[in-house]
Amino acid sequence: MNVLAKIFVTLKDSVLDPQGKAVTHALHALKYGAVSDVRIGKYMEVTLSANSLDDADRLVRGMCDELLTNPVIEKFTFELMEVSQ
Amino acid sequence: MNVLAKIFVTLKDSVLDPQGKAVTHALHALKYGAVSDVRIGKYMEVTLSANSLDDADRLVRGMCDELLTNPVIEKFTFELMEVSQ
Amino acid sequence: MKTAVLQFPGSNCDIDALKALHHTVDTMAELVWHTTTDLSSYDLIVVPGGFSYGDYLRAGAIARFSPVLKAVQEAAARGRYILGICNGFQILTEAGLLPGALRRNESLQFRCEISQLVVANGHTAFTSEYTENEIINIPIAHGEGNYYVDDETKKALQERGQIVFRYVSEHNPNGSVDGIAGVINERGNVLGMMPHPERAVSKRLGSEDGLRLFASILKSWRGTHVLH
Amino acid sequence: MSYTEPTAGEIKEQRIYRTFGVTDEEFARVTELLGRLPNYVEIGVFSVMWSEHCSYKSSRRVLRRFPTSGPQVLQGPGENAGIVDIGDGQAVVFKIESHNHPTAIEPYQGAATGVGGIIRDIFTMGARPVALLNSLRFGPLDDAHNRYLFSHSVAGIGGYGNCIGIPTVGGEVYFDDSYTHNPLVNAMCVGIIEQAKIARGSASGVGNPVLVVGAKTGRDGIHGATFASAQDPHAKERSAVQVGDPFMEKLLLEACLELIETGKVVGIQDMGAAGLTSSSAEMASRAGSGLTLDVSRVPCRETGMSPYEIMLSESQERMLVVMQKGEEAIAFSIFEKWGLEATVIGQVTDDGMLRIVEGGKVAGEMPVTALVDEAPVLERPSAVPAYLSQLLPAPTSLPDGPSHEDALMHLLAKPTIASKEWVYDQYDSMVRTETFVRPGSDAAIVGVPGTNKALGMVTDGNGRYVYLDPYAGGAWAVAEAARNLVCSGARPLAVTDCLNYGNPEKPEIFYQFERSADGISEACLTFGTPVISGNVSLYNESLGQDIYPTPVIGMIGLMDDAGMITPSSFTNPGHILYVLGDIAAPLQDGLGGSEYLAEFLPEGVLAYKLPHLDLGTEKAVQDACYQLIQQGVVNAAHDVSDGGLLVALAESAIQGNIGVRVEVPQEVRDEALAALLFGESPSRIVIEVASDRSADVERVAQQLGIPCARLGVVTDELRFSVMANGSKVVDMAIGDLRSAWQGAIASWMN
Ligand SMILES: Nc1ncnc2c1ncn2[C@@H]1O[C@H](COP(=O)(O)OP(=O)(O)O)[C@@H](O)[C@H]1O
Ligand SMILES: [Mg+2]
Repeated sequence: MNVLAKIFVTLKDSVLDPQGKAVTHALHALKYGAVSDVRIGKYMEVTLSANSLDDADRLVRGMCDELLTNPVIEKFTFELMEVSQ
Repeated sequence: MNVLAKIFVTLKDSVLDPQGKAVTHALHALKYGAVSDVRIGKYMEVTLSANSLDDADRLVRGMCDELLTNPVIEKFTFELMEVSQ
Repeated sequence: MKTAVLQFPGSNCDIDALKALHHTVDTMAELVWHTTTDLSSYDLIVVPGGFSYGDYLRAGAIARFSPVLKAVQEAAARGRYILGICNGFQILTEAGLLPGALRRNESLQFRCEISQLVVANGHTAFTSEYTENEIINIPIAHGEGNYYVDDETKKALQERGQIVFRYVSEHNPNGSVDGIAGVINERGNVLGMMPHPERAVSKRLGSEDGLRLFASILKSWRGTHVLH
Repeated sequence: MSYTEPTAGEIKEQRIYRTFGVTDEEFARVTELLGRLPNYVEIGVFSVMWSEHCSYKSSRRVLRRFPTSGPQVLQGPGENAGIVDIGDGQAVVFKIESHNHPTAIEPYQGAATGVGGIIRDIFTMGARPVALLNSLRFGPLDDAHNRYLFSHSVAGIGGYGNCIGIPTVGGEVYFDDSYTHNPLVNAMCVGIIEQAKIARGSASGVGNPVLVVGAKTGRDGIHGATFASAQDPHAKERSAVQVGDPFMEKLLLEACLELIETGKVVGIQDMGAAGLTSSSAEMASRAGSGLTLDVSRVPCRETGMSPYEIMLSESQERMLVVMQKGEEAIAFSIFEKWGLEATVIGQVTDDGMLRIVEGGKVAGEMPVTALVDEAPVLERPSAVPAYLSQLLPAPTSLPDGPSHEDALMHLLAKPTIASKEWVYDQYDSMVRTETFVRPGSDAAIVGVPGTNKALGMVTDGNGRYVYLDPYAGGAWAVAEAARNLVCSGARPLAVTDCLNYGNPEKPEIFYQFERSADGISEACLTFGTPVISGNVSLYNESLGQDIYPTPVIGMIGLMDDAGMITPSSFTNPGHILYVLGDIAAPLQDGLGGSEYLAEFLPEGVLAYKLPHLDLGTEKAVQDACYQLIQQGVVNAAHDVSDGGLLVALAESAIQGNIGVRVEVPQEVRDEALAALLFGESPSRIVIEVASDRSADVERVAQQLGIPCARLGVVTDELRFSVMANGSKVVDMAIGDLRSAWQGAIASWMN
């Protein structure tokens, strides 16, 4: 089966996010004073073939741990969905 | 109410994604030959206060158009959810 | 000719631009802080290189909301000369003063080297001292200089001579569409370029080819102003 | 606020202090100095102040041996950075620092924050940072993890320096298995200052306000300083890695320089390792004063931070400033202009105590002298490693060695020797428009604004050499740094050093440390280049395996006339090539320590003795080169180092895009030719001179009593040709050499 994984990577909460900070300031300077916090991370769409969603789960978790993120400063979540073709 | 907006920004399909290509290669070089495609974008979590989800929708769309994305090369989607506190 | 070199938080080629101007065209040039709202007394406005606001989010994205950008818009509308270098080019595209966008370099790496450029249009206010198709050496130093425009816009730019500089074809350092290194607006008074002419103003720095860009601007300005 | 911390009694009973790396004896000593049991904040503060990282407890005795004074020295070791006179009321400020352990676990941020930290050391002195250099060591590139560490470190170094707008102008990169689990990232920063405006890290004047300026404090890197010295690699990981914010630092840099310029600053110090704790204790110690700090006033990024966390946080891009009383408003307005915070958190006292209060409540109280002066100084046992006595005289060739052409091609394509373009093209080396010689030559040259002077700068070190002969290896690093400066036309001024070693608790490692420091000292005396600043990084080991002892020397030289800059690339066809120094030295020294052995006899490279270094000869060779350059005789100069004579000639020919035709000027047995061509005996410099200047070369060499040999000519034919004993031993196209050399690192990385 073909699976699309949507992976969301963010810095751990305790880690400084300079981009998020700069964007928060910028939004305040525009007219978005209602914003209290911005965290900026990475969004990845990975298409892969797998035997099952469980199998895909294992693969995606593996690639996040090994390559796509660094657990020292980042954390991740992901969603899987079957796609055609 | 307090709203968390999860915003996903990706390059338009017509715009090349060299980072996605590089990550695909790297995954293949590990043991992830099952991966056929990777697209890399940005993931932002914006916390804001709004009168309603509709209000939040309007605000978030506004900040994406104005600042958070560049329509010449990027597109975005977002999800909203009410959060406590 | 009176010149403003804008300073945003995070600009870092501002002083270099100022030095180059003093050295090349020896005119009145000064630094102007990003909170300024009136640029009406300046004939040339240089938006210098650097990392305004850390280049966070996208290069130039946050700086375009600085108060001074409104004044830049007004100056552009009045036909004053505006030169965006590197981060300045990124800011001008983000602000919509120039078409297109600058993406991350195709190599995904920052690239600093002396690059060879072809002067694709030698008849602008910024390039009249070059010969068309001349090859010049101007340094680049950027991580997001990969110019993008869609095909339709590219054709229009080509037809109207708005593509001013290209990297020599075998040495496109960043993956830019059509090797584009610098573009000008339709009216011909706003130029944006990734390479740094202010770094090519003496033999010691490895090239003097940037001198004539500043000289061109001065000459154009003289042509439209009565000399005392 | 609520946080539960162990009580003083629990800390003692459960020996909680041990988790901070404090030994039982040290704990007893703390108790004695306080006259009571320390509470949690206090033991935390002591643990970092007494850590290897802050107290230099293993290394302090050894560092005292360095020569640190000279007429040019305005500030030696002990401040944030050293300062050297360059005339006309100006001075150069510089220092090098390691960021090895953070880099091993998060290479981009680890390397980036290393650069950020060293930049702060320079501008705290009031100096404008004008250049960055770096010295890197990684495992071989055929391993994916090594490539990951290497590429991300380089990106991090560039990411920080490029953003803040300080050119990265030089450095070095070595690849060796020894660094596979323990890469080294050393960063050096150079600044220029007017002597009248030097600021210092001293907290004097009772009642003067103490301010925290810059970034907010978060829970980053708590105990980073402690864990940097931990033996267990997992313990190293426990300290959270900090994320750098170069944009914030750019603003901080401009704001601090503007503030110092007002003359209202009493003292200023960056918050590096051990953050508020070490900056406050050191500033008070230098002034012999005390400080009272209210941690509840420190602007925090996270909620609910305890005094312990605030004192130990290593959040980046912060400074501690003591202002003249009543002048705080100046700081507020300057920092506001730059969009930064400046907050008064306490004041200077005269009771010699570092007193930490939280609102009305005293959270900790310790004598400054106990924290700083009473820090343990260890007398580590030292023992000559057994391997040293087993080293054999080095061979002059290998039984089934490669042809000389093959050897040259292989060496040029070795990542350690190959062009480092892949690295330095990722660094903005030109911003500030004062970089007259960019990376790629022997030394970088950076102009002194507003004068005709220029500064030469290099980093140098070779861990394998030091392993094979700690004393000579240490001296060698200094000699090579000086030689690189001299080849570029600069006169060596002073040294900063970064001493990277394995576990000092092993007597053999401590011996390497001690002996190489002695070698450095002697060489510094020879070249008249005192040590004015530096940094020590110990416990560079992983899985029981120590790195090569790797002292890295950063050296600054002065050029009174930037017009005297000499390239390392050959320039003119028809010009003559000479070797200053004994071209035939490798016939005695053999191939010991060389890249040639590392490539063609990898299992034997640690079995043979290092070539002989004679500092007197080295100095004479350098003096000859320097004099000839000053007399306008030399068109190009390049020292013979990694890879030996042929590699040096090839590098200069490739970079000049020009041919050479040389002939070995004496009869050499065929079995010894490899040594002559590829041996790494020191004290040799290749120079290019116009044919009518030959007599000058011979005269100066004779005056200084050094050998000099005429080697051949530069040609306009793009070939590299070498004759020996009447026959051609190498004849290759420059283009082929170039592709081997230039593309080697890229071919691994892309
Ligand atoms: N990490 C680095 N960063 C910047 N420049 C570097 C780096 N590594 C090497 N270089 C530059 O490449 C050139 C060659 O370096 P190297 O082979 O170490 O020189 P040498 O053998 O003369 O000491 C030098 O100009 C050096 O500054
Ligand atoms: Mg050299």
